[in-house]
Amino acid sequence: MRLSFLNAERRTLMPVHRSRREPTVAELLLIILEGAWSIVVGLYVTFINFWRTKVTDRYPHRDPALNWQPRPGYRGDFALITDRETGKLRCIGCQQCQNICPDGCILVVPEGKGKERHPKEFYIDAGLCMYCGLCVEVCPADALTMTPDYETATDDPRKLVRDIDYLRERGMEYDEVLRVQ
Amino acid sequence: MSLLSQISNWLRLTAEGLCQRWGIPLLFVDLLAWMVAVAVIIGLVLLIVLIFVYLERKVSGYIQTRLGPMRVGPIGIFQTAMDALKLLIKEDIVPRGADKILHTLGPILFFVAAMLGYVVIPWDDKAIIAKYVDLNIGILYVTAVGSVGIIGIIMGGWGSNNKWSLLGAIRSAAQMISYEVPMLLAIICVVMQAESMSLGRIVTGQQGAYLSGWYCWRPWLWLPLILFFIAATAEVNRVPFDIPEAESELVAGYHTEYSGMKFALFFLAEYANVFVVGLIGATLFFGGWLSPLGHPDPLHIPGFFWLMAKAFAIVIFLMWIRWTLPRLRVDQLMALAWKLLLPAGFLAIFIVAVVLLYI
Amino acid sequence: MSADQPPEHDEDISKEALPPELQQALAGLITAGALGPEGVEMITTPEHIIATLTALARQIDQPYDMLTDMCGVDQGDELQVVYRLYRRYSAEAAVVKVTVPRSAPRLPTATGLWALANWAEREIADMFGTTFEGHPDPRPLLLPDDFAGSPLRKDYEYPKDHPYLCRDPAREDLGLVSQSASRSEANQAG
Amino acid sequence: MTTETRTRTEELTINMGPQHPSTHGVLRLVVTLDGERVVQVIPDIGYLHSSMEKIAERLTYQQYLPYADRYDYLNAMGNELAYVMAVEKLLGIEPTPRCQFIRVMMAEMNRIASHLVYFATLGNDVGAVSVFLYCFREREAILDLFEAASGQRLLYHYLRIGGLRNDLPDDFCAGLGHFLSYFPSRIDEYDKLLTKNRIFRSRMEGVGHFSAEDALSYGVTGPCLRGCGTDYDIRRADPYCVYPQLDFTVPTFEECDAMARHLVRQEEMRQSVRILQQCLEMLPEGDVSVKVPRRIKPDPGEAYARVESPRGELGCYIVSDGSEKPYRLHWRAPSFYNLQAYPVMCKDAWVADLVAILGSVDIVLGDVDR
Repeated sequence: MRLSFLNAERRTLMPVHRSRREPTVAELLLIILEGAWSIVVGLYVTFINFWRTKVTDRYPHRDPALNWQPRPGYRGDFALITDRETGKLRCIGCQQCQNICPDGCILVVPEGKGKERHPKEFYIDAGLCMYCGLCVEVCPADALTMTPDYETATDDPRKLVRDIDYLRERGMEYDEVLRVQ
Repeated sequence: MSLLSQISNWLRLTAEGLCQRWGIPLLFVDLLAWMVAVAVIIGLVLLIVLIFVYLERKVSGYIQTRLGPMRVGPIGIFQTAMDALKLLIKEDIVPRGADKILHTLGPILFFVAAMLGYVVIPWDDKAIIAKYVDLNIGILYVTAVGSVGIIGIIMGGWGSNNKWSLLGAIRSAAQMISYEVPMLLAIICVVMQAESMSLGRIVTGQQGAYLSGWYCWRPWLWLPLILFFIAATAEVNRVPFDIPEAESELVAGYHTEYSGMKFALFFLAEYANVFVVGLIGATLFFGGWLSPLGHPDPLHIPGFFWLMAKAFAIVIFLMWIRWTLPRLRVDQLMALAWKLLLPAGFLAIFIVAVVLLYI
Repeated sequence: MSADQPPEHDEDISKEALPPELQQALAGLITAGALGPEGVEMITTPEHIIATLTALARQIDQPYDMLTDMCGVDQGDELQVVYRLYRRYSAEAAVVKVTVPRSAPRLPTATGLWALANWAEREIADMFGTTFEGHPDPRPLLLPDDFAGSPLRKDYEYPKDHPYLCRDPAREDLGLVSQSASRSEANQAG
Repeated sequence: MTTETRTRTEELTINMGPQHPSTHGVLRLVVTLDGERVVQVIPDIGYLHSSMEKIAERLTYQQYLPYADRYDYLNAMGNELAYVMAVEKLLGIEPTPRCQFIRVMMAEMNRIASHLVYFATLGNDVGAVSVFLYCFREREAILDLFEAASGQRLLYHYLRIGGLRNDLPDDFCAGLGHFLSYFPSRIDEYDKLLTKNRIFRSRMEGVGHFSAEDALSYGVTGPCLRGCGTDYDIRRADPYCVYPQLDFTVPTFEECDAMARHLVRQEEMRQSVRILQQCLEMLPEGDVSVKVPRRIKPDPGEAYARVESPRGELGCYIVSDGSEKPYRLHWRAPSFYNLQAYPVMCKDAWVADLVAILGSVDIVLGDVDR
């Protein structure tokens, strides 16, 4: 009796069948029993997983506090930090972030000279951004940061362009979080 | 049950009276009664199918350490109903170049064939829809109409004008024809034991103290039991025998090109078939509507409930299997049917015959 | 992007640095050879490339019989193809470089020696416009069939209206926009 | 017989992909079928081509690093490692020992994560859907660790030329230790559920045969090669970082079939756990970065660095012309060459074997097309 579907070839993990010849009736019964046993073992594995703690989250929760919180240092949406004493943006408009950005998604329009220099316009196209964080690392004034906010989906790519007001507001919103880091 | 039969008797008498008064032949009353019963059963089956789909999603979710549907209604119980609704209002697409008639007829035929099986199920003592027709061949009838559905699948697969669909339909045909044989061999064993092809007689033959009379306790019927469930799983295209719609190979098999209502028909009919397998399995081996508490049931729980409970248990076991096992390849599937299950079926018949003759 | 000076390779290297058995096997085939940090490096000509590769692959005692990678480099006037060979599953590399003129980049195929060369050569043909003579299947591999140009050559310019390179119209009217354009725009604005 | 002369069979050409559930991305396979048997398979690639090599020519060395993540997105740390090693070779920089250890840890964690995705997709391909979710559950734990270290979950941009973005956070080692404590038992679970399953074995054994000679000719590396019984692993053959100090074995299986490749990966996960445990014990204190100039301008020359990615030999070849930007950057992509050998493995296969074999080759289309 030939049973090609059983592929009775050698296998180190399961020593039941090693030869390529066709199995005898006794070996065949052994294969069937072993196959049935492997199925029972598989059923047991799924059974214990049935009772395991469920890992999925019911995102988004009605209470935002229950949603998943990223770890410190998470690279999320952008923010410009406002200096507490002066109430002005820390950004000095040096355009280093703009120059290092591999995607070219940052546009800084500075205004003024010397110590007075500050950004008149500050755009980040989050739709192009790949969140590599080079702009934050290069920032000499520690002005540009990334918040833990990961919920940035919108229905229009235009809404993904962050302007200076948006970035300032984000900086205010995440002031405490960013300062702790 | 008595209340139900009283109501039905009263309805019938009223209808007969009305017919006599208006001069309508009495045959019409019978037709009407059957139609009402069919409508009730179809409604019931559709409801149960919805429950099954929900259960499947929950069971699969729990097995995969997910929560499953949770949004619509408490713990998501209305999710399937909403999905069914969504399917009904979706656009019905017929692909370009498709055979429109076959494309439409396929799911209808498949659905009708799936529903026909319910006609002969003994829901309770003497509660069979087709009680006025000769039921000596009930189990034969079930397997016969079960094979009709394949024509619907082939129609759908061919009519879709899609190569994946065609492959799925061909696979399905080959699979159903192959597994019909071992399934019938397994059923023949039970028929030999019960000495009848009537499903009602098969159930009443299993009466005994508590659940001792069920055929699943007779060791010579264990082999047919296993054969029946393997073959029946293959017959309804479930994992590990779901090659006709193997989504990683054939996209979605024969219903690749279906959408909306027609897809819903395929989907519902598949689960209706699974339910038939549960019902027939319970009837053949687990005492059908017989109560495990004794005869008659000391708590007066209707037999309908027991049959449902048994069928649900079987279906949930099939779900458990489905979310555990990989699927077989088409040649392995054929080899399993013809090289292993078929000889095993003959062996089972031989064993049962020997046992019944000499023991 | 301007075509910069090609890196200088073969100023002070000579064939004497190679092991003697290689010198013998490759006599007359290579124009230069050196010992690099990972293994031997050599430069040859298109006529001799197959002979060189065969000699390396068929060496008696320890053949370099594993072609790991093929890579094209635009060297200004010439296109270079780098073959990276290893002694069977070891760390000893042999790097064979061959240059072809930019105007007529033709090379014999190495598919007869290694099956790996098939896709590698098709990729180089896509990207640099080289022709591998005798290649069994010279269709474009990575690029669309109707793509014109050789993208990895230094003088390749993006056709602005090319359908495969179209910009996102939703971003066009923003002023700040995509890719490298923003940098020049920023300079103008600043 | 008139019927026999009239009956005519034809081969069926069918497009598997670019949108097909189990081609693992946008791969198109032009398959010629004779019934259910495969006559010919022609992979058609390029649908995910993203000019990774051309992009490098317009970016500085630091700027290109995030792109290295994106090219084989399941092995981002390994790509970064290859790229960073190549640039460091050009510059002649030697990173600190702590940095080396952390790099090895990251690469090995990414290997586990990548093999988990392999397990998941293979299980899905052969119909065992639950394995998919189990593997992703474990992978999430690794991604959590990556997130703690680098701030991102998939494309990390954690390695830097000459060092790392930052040192490991305080709770990282404890978290990794916890993961390593339960993960081997999870591998046993997959072993029971999938690998030892009779149906799975009959699907995988003897399927996709591919000899060691073919592997040499096609330049197939990684688990596909070790499934042919060849003991070739860059971590052993051409050691980099601190692999010489670590004790691990390179699993090989002789069968040359899909099952052998599968078993290699399963065993590699256990070996990665061993490596990670040793790394946790041996992790030295100290700085993680060395000083590099802000503007990186390597001398003219070239460098080729190769690492063992989960898919095979991953090489990064950089030609420098002395400017801030790479003159030419070339990825030696393991999936690219492994996929080239796929039609050879599909000889005499059934339709269902196509997906099983493709799963066992474990390609990433970002790696194939670059």
